[in-house]
Amino acid sequence: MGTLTIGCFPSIVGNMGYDFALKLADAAVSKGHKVSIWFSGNATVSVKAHQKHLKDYSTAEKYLQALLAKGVEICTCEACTVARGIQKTEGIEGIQWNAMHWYLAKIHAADRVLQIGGE
Amino acid sequence: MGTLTIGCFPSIVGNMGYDFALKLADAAVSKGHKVSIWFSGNATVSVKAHQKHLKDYSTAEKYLQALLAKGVEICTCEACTVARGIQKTEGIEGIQWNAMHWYLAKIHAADRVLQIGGE
Amino acid sequence: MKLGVFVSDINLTVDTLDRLKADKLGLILVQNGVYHATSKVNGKSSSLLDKTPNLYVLSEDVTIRGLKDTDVDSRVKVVNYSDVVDLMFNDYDQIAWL
Amino acid sequence: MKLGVFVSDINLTVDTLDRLKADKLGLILVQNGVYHATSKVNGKSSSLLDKTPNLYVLSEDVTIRGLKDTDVDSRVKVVNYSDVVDLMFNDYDQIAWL
Amino acid sequence: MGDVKCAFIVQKPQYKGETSRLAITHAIAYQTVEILLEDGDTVTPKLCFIGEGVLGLQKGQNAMDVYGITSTESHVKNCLLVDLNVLVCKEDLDKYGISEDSLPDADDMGADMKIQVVPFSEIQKVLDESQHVLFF
Amino acid sequence: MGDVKCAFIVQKPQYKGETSRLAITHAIAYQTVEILLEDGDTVTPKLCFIGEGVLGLQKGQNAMDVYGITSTESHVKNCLLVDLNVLVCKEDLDKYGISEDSLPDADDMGADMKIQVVPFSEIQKVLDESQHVLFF
Repeated sequence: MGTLTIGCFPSIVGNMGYDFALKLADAAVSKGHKVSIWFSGNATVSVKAHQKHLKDYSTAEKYLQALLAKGVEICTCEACTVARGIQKTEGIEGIQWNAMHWYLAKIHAADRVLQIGGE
Repeated sequence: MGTLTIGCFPSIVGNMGYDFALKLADAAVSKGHKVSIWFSGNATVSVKAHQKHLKDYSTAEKYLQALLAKGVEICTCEACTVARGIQKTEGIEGIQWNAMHWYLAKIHAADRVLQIGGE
Repeated sequence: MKLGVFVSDINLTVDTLDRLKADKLGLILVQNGVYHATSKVNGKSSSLLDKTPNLYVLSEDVTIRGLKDTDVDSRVKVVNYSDVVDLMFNDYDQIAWL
Repeated sequence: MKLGVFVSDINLTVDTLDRLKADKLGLILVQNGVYHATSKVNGKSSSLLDKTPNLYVLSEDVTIRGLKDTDVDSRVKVVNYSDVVDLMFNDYDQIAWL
Repeated sequence: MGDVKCAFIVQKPQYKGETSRLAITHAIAYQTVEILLEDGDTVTPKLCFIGEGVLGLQKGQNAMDVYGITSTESHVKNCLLVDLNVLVCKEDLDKYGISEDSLPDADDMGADMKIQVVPFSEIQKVLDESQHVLFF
Repeated sequence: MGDVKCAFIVQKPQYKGETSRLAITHAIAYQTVEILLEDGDTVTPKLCFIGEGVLGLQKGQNAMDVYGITSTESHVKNCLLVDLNVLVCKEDLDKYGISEDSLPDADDMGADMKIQVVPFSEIQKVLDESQHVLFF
């Protein structure tokens, strides 16, 4: 079994780059791989707790909680997140907050890295 | 003097479409025009209060407050905002929360409309 | 129709501008659209500059990129945000962002 | 270098793919990249399909667009998310998202 | 002010960002705008798909099962149901090889409106006759 | 695991979204990653600018005054200051008519490193020798 690190930068709702990252992580962890996800840029918005699930809008919270429960490590860029006004106390429980070197450390440990850019 | 309605959909930090909308609004209101701004999609993230101003990251809060003080009407799409986990009580004071027809009503009243798409 | 169009990218991913007909067309180059005014690609100027004589580039978006007004093609007028507001209200009826 | 590349757009705004050299190149078409596999433009197939024999398209991103597996060019293998994970770990050393 | 005509032009594909989809939901909102307007005032949008925007108009979109969101198709059906004019550029359908048969309709919901397949010149007319043009 | 080589490839222009800029700040973070790694483990990024990415490398960027954010130029200078390898594709500089003189340097900050102008074949070598490639 391998180790996959995903860097996800595009923003949450309706941006399919984000949706792709989460579904890929789920597929990988379900096959027994070790998976970590790094959120930077606009994707950090998705760590805010209490997202309302409206059917016209994709939401991240329940998917992130499911991934955490399966053992996926998830970390948000703290600077990006607080710049958007979201404090750690307002975040989804279990998601880590750290600086950019967290991502580089996970890259060091990874067999495969997928960096998804875009907004 | 005229009336300008701006629809702004791209997201906040570092997305220059957003920065453009705010600076254009400021230039217009400073010349005596009446200006309203509608946030939809990812731009709704920018109404969250308590954004930390780090110099490597653009932030919206202080610019929005300055525009409000100059009489610019600003409204965020409520559905888009709560889908991102941001509640009305957590928003910047003075920004309105409404449905999409708010934008259409402001378009009705406008001499000029600028719709900025993109993410 | 007097149409003012904001162009914000180097590579337009839509061909809408090629098809639109307007009695008067203005192009306002902003963000990475400013490169149409400042940069030649393989020595060739952007074909956008041939579309209309009403060409404007946003000064603020030129300087943020380390470019200077002297880099701007002579066909393009350098304007600031305040000028853009006047263009929108005085010179065009409809405004588009492509 | 065995490189697996995700292509997520119809119009690539970068020409990186044209320049990259890889001992083995795989293209995994996802999101709006699936149209390279399903749609001809003016009757012509996407030139991406000539780049390598290792072509894959994500089934989920085909069906969300109202397209069917039968719309997919015969050179392209239809895969799901689980298959993509296997491709990433077994067939390629480096992964890029363009 | 009476009626204000607006052209909503979708020129980018669906299912990447959400802006192309928000174009449709914003256009639909025309039916409730009167609560914010004076008596007799109305907004009349026409929703036009051109360029890569036409790619979002194939029926059978399975968005809820796969990604947990409503499909563009369902939003377009809602437009037809509330009698919004939906126009699609014929040249662009031809360009991408999309047949008129594969466009969504809302017959099953009892809608009278259909998507109108028109040459680009008709969409140009919509632009000409609109007070405001909004590109997505 | 020892050293892990990574190629950070910036292929999109700066000052639209922020991802192209985050590429640079993430590469710089290599200098503090050792606090999270075992002794002897390191990450060595090389930061390469190709295609439209090279447009972000003109000196004299006035971002703080105009838009209130630090410039790409200042981030690139920080890279040079911490001895990060910064490569830029010569063919693309030529394509856009950017002279080597107009590239930023960090001489005023006492940096020894300079931006290296190289043919694309050298950037291909960076890709070949890297364990992981990250495109922005």
